[in-house]
Amino acid sequence: MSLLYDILVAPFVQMADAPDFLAQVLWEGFVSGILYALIALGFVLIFKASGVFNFAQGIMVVFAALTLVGLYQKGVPALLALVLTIAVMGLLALAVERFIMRPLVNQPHVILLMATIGLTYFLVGLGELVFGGEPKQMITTELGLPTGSTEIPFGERGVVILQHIDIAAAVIAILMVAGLGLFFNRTRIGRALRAVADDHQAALSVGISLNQIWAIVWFAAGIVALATGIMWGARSDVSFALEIIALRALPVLILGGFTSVPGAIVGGLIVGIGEKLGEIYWGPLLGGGIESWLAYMIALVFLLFRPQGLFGERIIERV
Amino acid sequence: MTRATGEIMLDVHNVSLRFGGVKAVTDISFDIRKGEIRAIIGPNGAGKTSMLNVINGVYHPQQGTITFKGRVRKAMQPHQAAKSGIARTFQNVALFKGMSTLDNIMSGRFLKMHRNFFWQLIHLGPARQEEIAHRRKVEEIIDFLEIQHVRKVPVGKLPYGLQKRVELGRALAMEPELLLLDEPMAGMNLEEKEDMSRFILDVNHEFGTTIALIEHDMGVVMDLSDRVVVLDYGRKIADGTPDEVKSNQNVIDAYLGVAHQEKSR
Amino acid sequence: MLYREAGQFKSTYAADQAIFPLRQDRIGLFAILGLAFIAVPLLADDFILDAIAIPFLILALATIGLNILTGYAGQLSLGTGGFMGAGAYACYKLTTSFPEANIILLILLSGVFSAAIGIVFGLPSLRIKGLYLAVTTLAAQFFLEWCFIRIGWLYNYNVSGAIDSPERNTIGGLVLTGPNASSVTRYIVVLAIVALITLLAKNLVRGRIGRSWMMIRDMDIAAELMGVRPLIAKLSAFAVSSYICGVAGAMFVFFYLGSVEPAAFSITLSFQILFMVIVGGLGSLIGCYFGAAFIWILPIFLRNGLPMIGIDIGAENVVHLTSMIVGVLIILFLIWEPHGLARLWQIGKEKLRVWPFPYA
Amino acid sequence: MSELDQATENTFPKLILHNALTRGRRPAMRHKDFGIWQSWNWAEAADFIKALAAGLAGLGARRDDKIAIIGSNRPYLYWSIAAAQSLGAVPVPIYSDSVAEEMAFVLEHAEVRFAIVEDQEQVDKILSVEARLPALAAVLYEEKRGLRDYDHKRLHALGHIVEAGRTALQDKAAKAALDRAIAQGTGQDIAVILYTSGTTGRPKGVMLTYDNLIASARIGIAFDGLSETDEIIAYLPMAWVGDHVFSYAQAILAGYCVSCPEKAETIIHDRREIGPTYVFAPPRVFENLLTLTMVRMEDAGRLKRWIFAHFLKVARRWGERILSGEKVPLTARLHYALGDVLVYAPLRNRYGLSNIKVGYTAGEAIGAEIFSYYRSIGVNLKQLYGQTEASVYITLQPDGEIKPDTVGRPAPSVDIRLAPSGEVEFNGPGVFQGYFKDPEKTAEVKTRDGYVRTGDVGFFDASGHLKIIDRAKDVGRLSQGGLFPPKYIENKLKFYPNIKEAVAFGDARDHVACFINIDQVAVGNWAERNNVAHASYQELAADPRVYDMIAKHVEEVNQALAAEPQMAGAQIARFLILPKELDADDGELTRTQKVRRSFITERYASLVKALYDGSEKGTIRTEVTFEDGRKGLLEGEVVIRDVAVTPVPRLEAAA
Repeated sequence: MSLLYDILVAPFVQMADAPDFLAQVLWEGFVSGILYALIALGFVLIFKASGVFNFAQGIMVVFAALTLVGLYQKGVPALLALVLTIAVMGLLALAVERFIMRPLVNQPHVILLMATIGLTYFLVGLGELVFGGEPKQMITTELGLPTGSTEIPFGERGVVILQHIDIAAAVIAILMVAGLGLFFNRTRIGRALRAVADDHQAALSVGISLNQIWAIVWFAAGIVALATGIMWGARSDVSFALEIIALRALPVLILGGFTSVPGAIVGGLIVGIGEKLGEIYWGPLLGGGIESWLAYMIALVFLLFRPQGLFGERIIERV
Repeated sequence: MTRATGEIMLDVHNVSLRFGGVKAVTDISFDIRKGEIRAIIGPNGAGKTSMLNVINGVYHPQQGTITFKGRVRKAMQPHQAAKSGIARTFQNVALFKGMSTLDNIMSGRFLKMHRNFFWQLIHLGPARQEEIAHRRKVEEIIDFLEIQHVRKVPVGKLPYGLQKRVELGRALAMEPELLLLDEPMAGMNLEEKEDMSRFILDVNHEFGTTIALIEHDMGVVMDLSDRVVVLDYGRKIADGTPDEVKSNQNVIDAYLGVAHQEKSR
Repeated sequence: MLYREAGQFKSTYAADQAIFPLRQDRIGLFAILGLAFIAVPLLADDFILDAIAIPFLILALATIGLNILTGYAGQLSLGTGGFMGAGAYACYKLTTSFPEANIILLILLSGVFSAAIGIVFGLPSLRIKGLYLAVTTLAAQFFLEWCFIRIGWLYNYNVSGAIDSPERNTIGGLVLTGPNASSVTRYIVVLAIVALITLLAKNLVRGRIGRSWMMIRDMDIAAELMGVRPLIAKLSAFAVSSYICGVAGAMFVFFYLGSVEPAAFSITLSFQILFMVIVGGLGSLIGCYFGAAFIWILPIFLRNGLPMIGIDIGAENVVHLTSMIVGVLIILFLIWEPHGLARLWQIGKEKLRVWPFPYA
Repeated sequence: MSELDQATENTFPKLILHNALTRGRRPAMRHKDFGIWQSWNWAEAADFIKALAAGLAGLGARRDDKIAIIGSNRPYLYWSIAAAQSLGAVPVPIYSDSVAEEMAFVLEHAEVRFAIVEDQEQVDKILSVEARLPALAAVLYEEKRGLRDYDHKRLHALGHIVEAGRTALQDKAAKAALDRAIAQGTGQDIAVILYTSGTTGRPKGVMLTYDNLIASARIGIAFDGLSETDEIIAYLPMAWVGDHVFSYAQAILAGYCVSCPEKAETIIHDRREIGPTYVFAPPRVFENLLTLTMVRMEDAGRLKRWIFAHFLKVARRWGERILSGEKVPLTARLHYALGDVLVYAPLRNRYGLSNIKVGYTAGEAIGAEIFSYYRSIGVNLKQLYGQTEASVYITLQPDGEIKPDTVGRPAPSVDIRLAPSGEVEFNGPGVFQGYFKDPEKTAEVKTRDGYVRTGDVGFFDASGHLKIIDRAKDVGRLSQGGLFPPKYIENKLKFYPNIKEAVAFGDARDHVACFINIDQVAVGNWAERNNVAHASYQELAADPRVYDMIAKHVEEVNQALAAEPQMAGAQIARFLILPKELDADDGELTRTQKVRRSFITERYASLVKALYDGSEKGTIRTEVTFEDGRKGLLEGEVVIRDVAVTPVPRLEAAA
């Protein structure tokens, strides 16, 4: 009985007791949700345009952040390092298109997935070889990102602490999503990208080759990865431990569907907030650390009822 | 021939099927008699394949009943349909691409094999005898369909016409009472069509299997079948012997329209 | 060329359906078995046995486990490490609870626990397909990993959080596990178990059950219409696969590492096994051995080989470089032969059969 | 094992019963059916034969009835022969691919009372001419498929009759009657009537006695040391004397196992599975195999082609000498051994000839190069010269005396003489009794002193080997008096894989000219590699580049002809490539795929005329039969090409 109480009642009592703390938890869940959404966005971009489940998205995040910090540590000015990192991600996109996508076009999903896992190995080795494996500080201030925090009074006595970098992250994430939205809806290339998701032939008729499209989406995913990397890096350290974050973002995809941008955002928020709530209020019951799988369980249960994801279309099987 | 007057094996009664707002099949009734070859024809999108899918439990109709061998059923799973003696082939060959001809047909014996997991593990004694007994059955089908020379070839490597034949073999391996053929001659050349027609007739003759087939080629349908039901836009517009159907005005209208469209394509 | 088939005819189905219908293959098999059971123990030193042969065999077994699920039944899984861990912890609990019991029996029994867990995590496969399923299997991976860390009961509340293999002897006082077990003994036991399970797995995949897996894999609707029940087919594949993975995991601890922390069964291991399956070839048992050899031995070779050919860049950098090279090789491999080494083997064999002609 | 009593075991039924007693458990026949080699031992075979004989007796079969056997090589059909013989009836195997009309002639002429056939196809053919067969009492079929709804008054499933027979045999009296019938047979009885397809005119029924066949079979068994451990694969028509002797008479006498392939399409595969020790095939089979080899090797990689070419050269140099047991240098032996590992043994394996003890080619002359090729890669291929009228054996090549251009020495106990015209005549134990119901024809062929005219022209060379030049009626003279042996020339041409068939003209003309049929597979492959676009056989045949290629082959043949004193005058001056393939369905080839020369000359008269009037093109207009049986009209122009003739070297006075 007391177990049921612990599960079903106590956490809510706790929430009601300290609403400011709840608000704090929700805010933090919101921020990490946004970052999950960004990682998921990287997946969705690539999956939509090429059907590749890019397992390397997580490592691209790390790799981008590492390159940025590593270059800075080698004496490159911060903004130049940022530009150079963008260039590196561009090169990576071109290389991926030329050496992975092109030769493996039309292979089954699992083969392409394996290839991106191979890419993961490669990037891990390369990153560590060039920049070393030890954790690094993100160059937050040098990039002109805000630090510090603001305390907002909440309720009668409580306060909620908002880290400025978190606010910045939220803003940048929103800007990026909006930018991508504009790009997809308003530009010729963007429309071609959307076409390619539906029908490869249609895309070709727009006059852009599939190869170009792949390079572009990988580059876009690289930029998203860089932004994600900067944000996560600013919140913790830059190291390959961050990779696990990307795995943590996968349930977001299950929730949102592999091809849905809004799904990625909503899914990210659900996972981010749900995870934080679960960890804080229910975690202790299980000995902690449940955020490593909680999101998966949520997603799994969810999938059982809606196999096509939050925003996916219902599949009618034709025989 | 008197086959069309046999007892009723399958009775479709007032069946309607919708996908969301799309009506695939509307209020259709017809029956299939034991031992006959029954054709379901109609222009593209007439709901023929949906009809087959309803019969073998892939789709569950919102309305109507299906009586098979005297037992009324509403919703049934495909594997239950298989168990009750219904087999089928597909419009676009649905073979198991990773397997050989032999294994594909062998897979049709699935329901007839019963040795449990542990016998399977050691693959000796009863499990092996069972495998051998069924291999023999499968070889008889291979012989019947004259595909000995491709026995051990992976089906993916076979030409289309042979793949269709293997698929028929796989369905035959189930020793079905009712065999549903979804466009068995689609995409075949004249010679292959003739071969396939002969096989279908032989199946009907030699094994006494009741057959329901969907086909586009009117000539083939008229030659093969005992009775024909005609669908158009999900509704039944005619039902009867080939001659009756041929002279039915509704059918002529529906088909003339189609013929025009097909020509202009 | 080597295959001279003329005169090898079959007058019974049993002979025709034998695993190795060709005489040359049977000779080759006996040669390999002889080599593995006699020559290797006599000639190989402890390094080769401990660092190469034993882990290679165990990983090959795990690869067979995953291949049954992914290659034969078409259900992609990224949770292999977790299932292996389940077997390992089950075995640890069994052997500490029943210290007198035969350790080999316990190892074979521990697979039953991982099979049960596999069935539970296989349930979603009924509604979820393809990559979605792959992602959900990560749930199993992370959940199990969490259990290994957080549930003290599993490791008997050991302070270190690790499990180790206690000393056990079974056959006439021969020490089979623990620090005092000789490499040769452990090697022979592992080899025997792996060979046996390979044979049983082969029997399964060539029979009714194996066929039902492949039917589901190749065309699930058609399979259902032939009477296959997806529930049973998929769950049986999950069960058999997890059983084999569990046994492999138990052996991983008891015959290879001796003592492990939960991190040993992390997602990295899952990926490693998946690589072995892909490189070896989906849906091929012999490919599992090829894949395991390639993925396991290549890095060892690189680690020891790179400094030898003059690329001396420090021990740590060698690890990084190895990671890069493995990554590149995998991609190259996928481009070159996406059907894996088993396909190459098959092509090579076919070439030898039709030699000197280019095709039959 | 008890010794065979040659005096009493003088019919095949008796010999089979003897086999059932002495080697009852050894395999007698196999048939690849339902995916595996179904096997029957001698005891089972004897059992089936007795049951069928009793069944046939039950249907009213009597002594001297003629029983037609029609179908592919199948154990039960061979046993049907024996069953018929058990009753003292005479089996008449008929070519199963003959059309209804051809079949009707034989059935009618032989006054067949029973027919045992394979399937619906044969039943249909018989029923379609039923009206002309008043003697026909019953037709037995094996495959019931499609026959369910037929009128079964005179139609019986073979299985039912065998069952009926088995039941009947439980009755002692019936069993005794059958035993009596079998015992009644003597060596002088007619064992079989084999209708020869004949290049001209109607088929003739060659009557052979048990003595003929047994004596002849013994010749072969003794000559090559055949025993019960040998393996043979039966795929040539059962109505052909070669198959009858090798797959029936010799198999029963020596007790070896005969295997029947699954289908005609799978013969190469099935042969490889069985790995026969004893092989018999017309040259065409060996030609096709070689063509296939060459075509495939063209597609092989560079290295493989080099290996293949290199070791073929080695084989040409040493192979035959090694096979004949001659002394060769050790280095050559080693070189050849390496080739054996890399090329020859694998090739023999692909051909299914790995276990071959001896192989025979007969029926017509084989190209010397083809013959040498097989010997050089270690296949002990030999030639023999035989005829239906001789129960096969006339001459044989003894080991160590193999020459590609002769057919060997007279077979044991066969005597050969040459008529003044050069025609070969023979006498021996296998000489046939006569043509069934045709004493006139018999008299034409059989001399008063018992010799048989073969109709072939030949001569003995210095070593006593017979060399056949051509059919007596075909060997012509050029208008200047030189010898014109058309087949000899054609065979030289046909050695080239690109040339499938050739028809040479020259009798009473001033030079030789010929029609060529290109090999669609070989030339098609060549065309693909050389980007010669073609939509049809016809286009391919008309392509100037194909003409160039063929012209080169013809020139080479001319060089070879020039090297032989008697043949130098018969070099080919002009040729054309026919726009259609010669086809048995159009009557251009016999059912055994031999050229029907006179028919072709008549049919393509305009082209023959063009060959000799110096024009550069000829016109063709003819009806063709397509694969599906439809007829069509083929017309067009055919280019004629002149070829360089090699100047004849001064002859030595001795020539």
